[in-house]
Amino acid sequence: MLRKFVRNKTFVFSVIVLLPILIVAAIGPWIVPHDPLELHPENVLKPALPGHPLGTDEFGRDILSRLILGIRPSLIVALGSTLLAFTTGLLLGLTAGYFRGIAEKAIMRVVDIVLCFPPILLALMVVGFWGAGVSNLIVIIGIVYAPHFARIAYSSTLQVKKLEYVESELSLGASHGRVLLGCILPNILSPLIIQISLTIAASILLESGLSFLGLGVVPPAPSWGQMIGQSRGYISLNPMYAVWPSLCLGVTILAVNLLGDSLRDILDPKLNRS
Amino acid sequence: MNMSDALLEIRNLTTQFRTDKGTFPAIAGVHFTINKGEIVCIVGESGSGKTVASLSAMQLLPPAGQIASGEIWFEGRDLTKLSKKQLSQIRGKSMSMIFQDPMMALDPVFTCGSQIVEAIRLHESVSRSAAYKRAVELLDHVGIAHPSRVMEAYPHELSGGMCQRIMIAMALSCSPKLLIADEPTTALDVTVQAQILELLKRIRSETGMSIMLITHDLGVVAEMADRVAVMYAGKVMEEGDVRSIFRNPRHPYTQGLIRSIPQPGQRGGKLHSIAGNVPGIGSMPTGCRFHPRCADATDACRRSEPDLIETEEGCKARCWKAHPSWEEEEAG
Amino acid sequence: GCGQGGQDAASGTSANTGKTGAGGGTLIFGLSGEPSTMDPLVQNGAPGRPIKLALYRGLVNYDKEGKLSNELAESYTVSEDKKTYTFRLRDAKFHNGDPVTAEDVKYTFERIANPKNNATFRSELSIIDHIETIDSNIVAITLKEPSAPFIHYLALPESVIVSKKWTEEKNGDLSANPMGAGPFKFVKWTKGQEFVVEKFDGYYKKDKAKLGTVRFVFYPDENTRVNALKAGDVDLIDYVPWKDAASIEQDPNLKLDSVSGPFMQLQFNTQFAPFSDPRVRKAISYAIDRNTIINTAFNGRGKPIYGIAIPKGYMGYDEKNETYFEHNIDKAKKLLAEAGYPNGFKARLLATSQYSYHQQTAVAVQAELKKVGIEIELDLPDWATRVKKNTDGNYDFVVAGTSGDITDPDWLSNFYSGGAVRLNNSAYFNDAEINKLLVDGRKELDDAKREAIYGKLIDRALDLSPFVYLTWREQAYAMKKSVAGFTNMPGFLSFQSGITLEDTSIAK
Amino acid sequence: MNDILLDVKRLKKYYPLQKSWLSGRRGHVKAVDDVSFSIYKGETFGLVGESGCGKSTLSRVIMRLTDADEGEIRFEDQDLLKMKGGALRRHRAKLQMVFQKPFESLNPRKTVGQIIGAPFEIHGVASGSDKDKRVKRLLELVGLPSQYADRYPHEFSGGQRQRIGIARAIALNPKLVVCDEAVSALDVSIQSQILNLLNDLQREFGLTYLFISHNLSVVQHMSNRIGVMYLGKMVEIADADELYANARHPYTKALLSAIPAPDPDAGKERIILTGDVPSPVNPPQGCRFCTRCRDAMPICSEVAPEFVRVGDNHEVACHLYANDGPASGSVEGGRAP
Amino acid sequence: MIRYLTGKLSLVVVQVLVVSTLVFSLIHLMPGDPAALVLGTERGGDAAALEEMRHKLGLDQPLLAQYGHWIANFARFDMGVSLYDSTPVHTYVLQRLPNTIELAIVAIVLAALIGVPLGIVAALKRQSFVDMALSSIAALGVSFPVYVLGAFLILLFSFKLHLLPASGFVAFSDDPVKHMLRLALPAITLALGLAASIARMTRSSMLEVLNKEFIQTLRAKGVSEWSIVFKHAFRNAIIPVVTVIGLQLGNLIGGTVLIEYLFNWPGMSTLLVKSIANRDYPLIQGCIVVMASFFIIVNMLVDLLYGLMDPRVR
Ligand SMILES: Nc1ncnc2c1ncn2[C@@H]1O[C@H](COP(=O)(O)OP(=O)(O)OP(=O)(O)O)[C@@H](O)[C@H]1O
Ligand SMILES: Nc1ncnc2c1ncn2[C@@H]1O[C@H](COP(=O)(O)OP(=O)(O)OP(=O)(O)O)[C@@H](O)[C@H]1O
Ligand SMILES: [Mg+2]
Ligand SMILES: [Mg+2]
Repeated sequence: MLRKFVRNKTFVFSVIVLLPILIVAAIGPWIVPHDPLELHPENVLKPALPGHPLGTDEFGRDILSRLILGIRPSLIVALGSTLLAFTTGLLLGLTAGYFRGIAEKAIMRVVDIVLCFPPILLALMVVGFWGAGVSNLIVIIGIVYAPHFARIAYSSTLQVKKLEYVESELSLGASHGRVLLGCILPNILSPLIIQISLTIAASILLESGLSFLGLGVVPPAPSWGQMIGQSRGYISLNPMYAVWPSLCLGVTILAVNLLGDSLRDILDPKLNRS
Repeated sequence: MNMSDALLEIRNLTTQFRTDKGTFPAIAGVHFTINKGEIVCIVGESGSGKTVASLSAMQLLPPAGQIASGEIWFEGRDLTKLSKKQLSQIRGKSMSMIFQDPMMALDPVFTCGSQIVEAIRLHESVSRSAAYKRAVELLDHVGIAHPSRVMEAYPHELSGGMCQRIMIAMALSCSPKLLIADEPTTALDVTVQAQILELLKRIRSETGMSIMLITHDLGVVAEMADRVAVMYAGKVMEEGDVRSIFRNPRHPYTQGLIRSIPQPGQRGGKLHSIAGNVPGIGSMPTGCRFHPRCADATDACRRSEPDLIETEEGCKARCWKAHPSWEEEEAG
Repeated sequence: GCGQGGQDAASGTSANTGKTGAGGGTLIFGLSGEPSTMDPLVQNGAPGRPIKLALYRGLVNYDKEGKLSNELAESYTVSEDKKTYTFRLRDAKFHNGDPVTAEDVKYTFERIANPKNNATFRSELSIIDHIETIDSNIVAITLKEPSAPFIHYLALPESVIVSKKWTEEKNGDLSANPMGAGPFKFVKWTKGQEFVVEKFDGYYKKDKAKLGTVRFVFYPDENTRVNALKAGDVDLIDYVPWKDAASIEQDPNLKLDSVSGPFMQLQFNTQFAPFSDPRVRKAISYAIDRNTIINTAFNGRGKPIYGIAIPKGYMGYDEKNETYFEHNIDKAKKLLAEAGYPNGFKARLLATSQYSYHQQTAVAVQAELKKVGIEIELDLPDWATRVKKNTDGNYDFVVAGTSGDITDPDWLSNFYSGGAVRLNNSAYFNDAEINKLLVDGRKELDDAKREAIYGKLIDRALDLSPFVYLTWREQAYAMKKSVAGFTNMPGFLSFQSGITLEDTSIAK
Repeated sequence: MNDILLDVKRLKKYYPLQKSWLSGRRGHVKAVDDVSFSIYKGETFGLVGESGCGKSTLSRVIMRLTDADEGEIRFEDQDLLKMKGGALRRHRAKLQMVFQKPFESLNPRKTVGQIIGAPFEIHGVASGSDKDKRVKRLLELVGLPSQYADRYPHEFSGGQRQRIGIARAIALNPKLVVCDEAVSALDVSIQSQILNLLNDLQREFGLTYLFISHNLSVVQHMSNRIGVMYLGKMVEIADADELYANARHPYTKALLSAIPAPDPDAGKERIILTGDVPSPVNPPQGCRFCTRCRDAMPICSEVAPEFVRVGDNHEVACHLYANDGPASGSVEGGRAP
Repeated sequence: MIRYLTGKLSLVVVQVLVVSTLVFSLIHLMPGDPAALVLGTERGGDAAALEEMRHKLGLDQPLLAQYGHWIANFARFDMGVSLYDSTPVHTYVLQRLPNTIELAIVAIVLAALIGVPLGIVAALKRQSFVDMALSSIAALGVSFPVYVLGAFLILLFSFKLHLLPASGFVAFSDDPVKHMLRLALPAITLALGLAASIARMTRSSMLEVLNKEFIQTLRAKGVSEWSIVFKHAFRNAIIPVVTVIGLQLGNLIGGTVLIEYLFNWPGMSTLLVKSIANRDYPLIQGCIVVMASFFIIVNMLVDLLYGLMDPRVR
C-alpha cells in the first residue's frame, strides 16, 4: 500500500507542499521571526521591510509571523467545519439514498431548505444562541456545507445502490450497516473528496466573511481568513497584505485538490493493475 | 485463395499496453488475412486479444495501448503509417466497426437518425435531406419496421436489438469494404441474434462486403464464417476454413474448444473443458503458450514456440504436432 | 450620539446620469449611508443631515465658524426671566411657494413634542412650555425654566421648520414628501440608490444655492466610496476613511477637508470591580499611549486626548487638562497597586467587528494595557449586538466613538448624568455632585458663571474618570478640486457641514 | 425429490417510470405480470426468453431485492414476501444468487477473500483463520488457486469472476441458487468449466437451481424443466426434453429454431421473427406475442390466453391450444419426474 | 405538463412556507432590538421611548400573534412594511431583485464562457502542463476573495486604463450603455471566481464522457477529433455542468454581498445584510422568502432544462 502512495507523483507533490505547512503549523510559535501580536505603530502597512519580508499589516505586525501562526487556527476551522459538514452530510445523504421512502423525502427537503438559507442568517442565529467563537464558527460552516455533501452523497448512493455488488451483499443477508459502510461508502467517496477540497477553501473564505459577526478566531490572534478579511480595507495601501494570505490559501487548496485526486486514484484498486 | 484478393492483411502485429508494472504485449505477432467478400470469425478465450486485434486494425486503441511492430495493410496502404486525418477518412468509409454493447455505443443525446446522417455526410458530400433519405432507406434495409419514426427516436427509447441494427445501418451507411463486428450479438437473445446474423449475411451477399466477426458462440461461427481464426493468449493458434476447423481441428486448443460445446441429449453430464487458466498478460510461459494446459505437451513445446505453419490448403496451425518435424521427434 | 451612522450596513448606489438641474451644474455627493426616513425630526445618522440641510432651514443655525447665527429667524429676543424667546421671522418661502409663518414654527415644535412622532430630541426640547404666535411672522416660545442650551437645540438639523399645511395635507408623511424652506427642493428618492434635489429659485438668500442639482448617492462601503471619488464617479464624499486621507491629499485632482471633532472613548461598567474603582479607570487612562491608537486604527490621523474631549474654544476647555493623563506607565502601575491590582487583572472589552476602527482601537487598547498587566479578552460582535449589549449595560468596558450634538457644554449631560444605562454613559455611573453641576450649568445663562460651574464639573469628571478619552478622530470630506464652497465645519459640527451646500459650486 | 421448494403464484412487479415532465404521465414497466410456477427440490429450472422480458426482475423479486407488487412466493412453505428484518436476513442464507454481470456483482474495493468471506462474517459462521480456511476451500472448489484470495476482482478474467460469484453464493450451503446469465459472457471452454462446476455442486450438496440464460443449448444441458417467458408473462412450461422436442408456443418455436448450431453443415430452417418487440410499458392487448406471431388469430389480440395442459408436464398459454382444455385448475406446472 | 408544474409549484409553496416559518422563529433569537435601532443610536437607551417604539412596531405582541399576522398578510402577497422606514417590503424587493438577477445571470454566463472552454482544454490535455497550470489557476480562483480580485480589476480598468467606471448603478431605462458599463466589472469579478469551479466541473465531466464507449463508435465512424470533442462529448458533458451552474445561480441571489458592496450594486444581498444589521424583521423575512423561492424555482428550472438537454430524463 505504502508503495502505491510513493509511486503516485501527484500524491508526492501534494505532500511536498502540505508537509511543510503542517510542520510549520506545529512548530510555528518557535520559528516566528517576530511576535505576531506586537504592534509597531511606526511601521504600518509597509510592503516589505528588512526583517519583514512580507511586510506589515495595519498595526505594523509582521505579516509573515502572522501567516505562520495563522495556519493552526485556520486549519482547525477549515478541517473542523469540513469534517462536520462531511460527516453530517454523508450520514444524511446515505440514509436518504439508501433507505428511500419517508427518510429520503424528509431529509432532502430539509437539505433543500438549509441550502436556501443565507449563511449570514444562520451565523447570526448561532451567535444568538451560543455566542461567537471558533467552535461556533465551525458549527455554522458545518451546517452551511453539510447540504452540499448530503446532496452528493445522496445521488451517488442512489447510483451505487443499484449496482449488483450491493445487491449481492444484501442477498447474503448483510445488515444495512454493513452494506452502507462496506459497500456503498467506499464507492461514493471520490465525488465527496472533490467537495472536501472545495469546502476547505470555502470555509476559510467564509470565516473571513463572517468575522464581522465576531465569529471565528478572536483578534488579535491571527488566522488566514481573518487576515484576508482585514486586508480588504488596505488593498490600495498595501496590496500584498491581501495577496499573501490568499496566496497561501490558494497553494494549500491546490495541494489539497491534488491530494484528493491522488487519494482517489490510490484508493481505487482498479488503477493499480497488477 | 489468391493474395490479390486480400482486403485486410495483418502482418506480424504486436500491440502492447503500458501498465504500472511495465509494458506488456497483449497480442504478439498476430498474422491473418481477410479476403474480399469473406466472413472471417475470430474465436478464442476471453482475454486472448480479439478485441485488441480489431481495435488495432481500426487504429482505435485506448491511450495506454500502442502498436509496437507489424503492419496492417488495407487496400494497399499500411494503416499504421497514416495520419489521423487520413485514418478518419478511411474509418467509417472503407472500414467500419460495430461494438458489443449497442446501447452504450450510441451517443445518448442525439437522435438515431442524426447519428446516421452524420456518418453519411462525413464521407459523402450529399445534402442533408438526401442523407436523411438514405438513412431511412438503410434503416428499412436492416429491417426496422417504422424507419421514419425510429429516425427521431433517441437510443434509450429503443431496444438492444434495434440499437444494434442502427449501429449496423450506421456502419453500412457508406458501403464499407470491411465490417468489423466485436461480439455484436452477445447482449441479444437468440431470436434477435438470428435476425441480425441473417441481415449481415444478406448484406454480404448483396454488396460483397468482408466481415471480421468476433464471437464466443461457436454456433454463430459455424453459421457465419467462411474462415476462422482461433486466438489464444495474444497469438493466432489456428486459422482455416470453417469446415476444417470444426471437422478437423489441428491445434489442441481448438480441439478443446470444439469439444466443450454442450451437446443435446447429454444433460447434466460432464462437459469437456480445457483444464487450467489463460496465462496473464505479464506471465507468459516460455515455449508454446498453450503448453501448460495441453495434454500432449512435450519438451519441445516447453522449450520453444512453434510457428504458424500451413497444414493443408488454406489452413495453418501453431503447434509442434502439426509441424513436419513432429513425426520425426515423436519417432526420435 | 455615536455620530457614525455612516457606516451601518446600508446599501446604496450611484448614478451620474440624467438631466442637469436649472443651470449651475450637478454635484454628485457620495454619502456613506442612506437615511431611513426623511422626516426631519428624527436624527438617524450623520448621512441624513446634509440632505436635511439641503432641503430645510431652521430658526437659527451654526455658521461656518461654528457660531450660532440667525437663519429663518431674522432676530430674536430673550425675556427678563430668561424663559421666553421671541422670534421675528424673515420673509422666506417653502418650496411650494407658501411663506414661512409663525404658525409653521409653532406646528414644528408641537410636532416634535408629540410623543407619537418619536422625535429624537423630544426630551431636550420638552423644556418648551408653550408657543404663541404673536403675528404671522412673530412667534414666542416659553420655556418651563431657563435653559442655556435651548437655543443650541434649535440649531440642530432635527429642529428645522416644516410647513403645517403641507404636513397635514400629506398626513404627516414627510419622509415620502420632503418639503422645506432650504436652498434645494426634492426631486426624487430612489431607495437604496440616490436622493436627488434641485435648486429652489425662491430661496430666501437670493445669491445662494449655486448648484443646479445635487445628487446624493449612497455608498455605504468606504473603499467603494473612495474608489468612486478617485475614478471620478462622484464629486464629493463624506466620511473619508483615514487610511485613504493621505492618498487623497496627494492626488492632484482631489482635496481633503478634514477637522477633528468626534472622538474615541472607553466607557466602563462602574457597577463591578475593578472598574467600580476610579483609580483603576485612571490607571487605564495613564497606561494607554494614545499615539498607538492613532497610528494603527486611524493611520496617523487624529490627535490624542489626554484629558477630556472638549474642543479648543468650547466652553469648559482648559489648556491644563490637555496633559492630565499623559502616558505614564509608572503612574498607571502605582494606581493599580493602590487599587489592589499590582499584577493587573482580566477583563472583557466590548467593541464591534463591523466597523474596523472600533475593532482596531480595541486591539490597540488591548496591546497597550497588556503592558501594565491587564489581560483583555475582546468581544467583537456585529454592531446591532454591540448596541444591545451597551444599552443593557452588559459589558465590562466598551470602545465608543462619538461626538457632542451641540457646541454648548450641556452636551456633557448625555454623557455624565446618572440614571438609566444609556448608549453614551458609563453604565451605573451616578455621581450626585456631577448631576447637580449639570443641572446648574444648564439653568445658568451667564457665561462667566457657567465657565465656573463647568470648570468644577470637569475637575470632578477627570478625578472620577467614568470615561477614558482616547483620541480626537479626524472627520473629513474629500472632493474634486473643482468643488468650491463646501466647508467642513469644525468641532462637533462636522456632520452639519451640509449647511454649506448653499455656498457650494462646481467648475465643470 | 418431488417436494416443492419454491412456489410462485400470480406474481406481479411493475416498475413505475420516472414521471415525465413533458406529458406528466406516469407509466409502468410491466416487468413481471402475473407469473406462476414452481420449482422442486434438487431440480434445475431453466428460464429463457428474450432480453428484457423480466427474467432478472423475477429473480430479484424471489431474492427479495425488490418488492413484488402482488402475488405470493412460498419457499419451504414460508411466505417469503411477508418476511422482514432479522428473520429475512437469516433466511437469506438459504437462497443465493449468481449475478448476471460478473464484474458488477463484485465490490471493486474488496479482495476476493473478503468477498467470499462475507457470508461467514455476516451469519457469524466462522471468523479468523477458520474463515480463511473456508474461503480457501471454496476457492479451490470453484477451481481457483487459493492464493488468489488477496487479489481484487478486476485482476480476474470474466470466467474467474463468475466463479468467485459462485463461490460466494454456495458458501452457506443454500437450498436454492438463482443463476442469472451465469455464463453469458464466457467462451465455451470456461463456460463448460462453470457448468460442470454447477452440476458437481448440485450433486454434492443437493442444490436447486433457477437457471436463467439466453443460450438455449446451455439451458437444455442444465435444466430438468424449462419456463419460457415473453414480455413479462410465462408462455410455456415443460420438461426440458419435451420442450425441445415438442415446443408448442409459436414464440418457443421461433426461439428454438434460432439456436445457431455449432456445425457448419447443419442447414436448418429458421423462423425469423418480424416486427419489433413491443414496449413493456404498453404491451399489446390480448396475447402479448400476437404482434409478431405467424399464427395469430383474431382472438389473440383481444383475449389473453390462459395456461392449458398439452401433455405430460407441459403447459402452454396460447389460443392455438385452447381446445385441448384448460390446465387442471391450478396454474402450477406439471410434476417433475 | 401542467399537472407536473402545479405539483412542483405546490412543493415550492410548501417549502417557502417552511422556510419562512423557520426564519420567523429564528430571527427573534438573534440578539439586538429593532426598536432600539429604529430609534437610532441617539436615543436607544430611553426606556419609555423604547416601549413606545416596540408598541408602534407591534413587537410587544406575542410571537405567535406576530407570526399569524405575517402569514395572513403573506397569503395576500403582502410582505408587510419595513420597521425602519415603513416602505413596503415588496417595493424594496422589486427594486433590488432585477438587479440581482441581472448581475447573477450575466456573471454566470460569463463564467460559463470562460470556464467551460478551459475545462475542455484541461480535459483534453489531461495530466499535461496545461492541465496542471489550469488547475492551479482554478485553485487560486477559489482562494482569492472577490474583493481582492475586484480591487485589482478596479485598479486596472478604472484607475489605470480609465475604461470602465469603478462602481455605481444606472437604471437600464435611464441609459442602457452606462448601465452595461457599470455592470461589467462586478460581473467579471464574480465570473472569474465562478469560472474556476465551472472549469473543474467541466474537466471531470468531459473526462468521464471521453471514456464512454460511444466516443469509440464516433471514431470508428470517421468523425474528426474536433467534432467528437465539441459536438458530441461536449453535448453530453455539459449536462451535469448545467446542474452545477444552476445551483450556483441560486446561491448568487443571496451570496454576492461583497461584490455588491465593492461596486455599490443595489442587489438583494446588501438589502438582506442591511436588514439583518437593522434587525428589520419584515424585511429580513421578505428577503429570505424571495431568495428561497428564487433558489427553489431555479432548481426547478434546472430540472426542466436537464430534461430538455438530456433525452433520457424526459
Ligand atoms: N487498456 C488496457 N490496459 C492494459 N491491458 C489491457 C487493456 N485492454 C486490454 N488489455 C489486455 O489485453 C489482453 C487482450 O484483451 P482483449 O480485450 O483483446 O481480449 P478479448 O479477446 O477481446 O476478450 P473478451 O472475449 O473477454 O472480450 C487482455 O489480457 C487484457 O488484460
Ligand atoms: N429498476 C428498474 N426500473 C424500471 N424498469 C426496469 C428496472 N429494471 C428493469 N426494468 C425493466 O423491466 C423489464 C424487464 O427487465 P429485466 O432486467 O427483468 O429483463 P431480463 O429478462 O433480465 O433481460 P436480460 O435478458 O437483458 O437480462 C425491462 O423492460 C427493463 O427495462
Ligand atoms: Mg473483447
Ligand atoms: Mg437480466
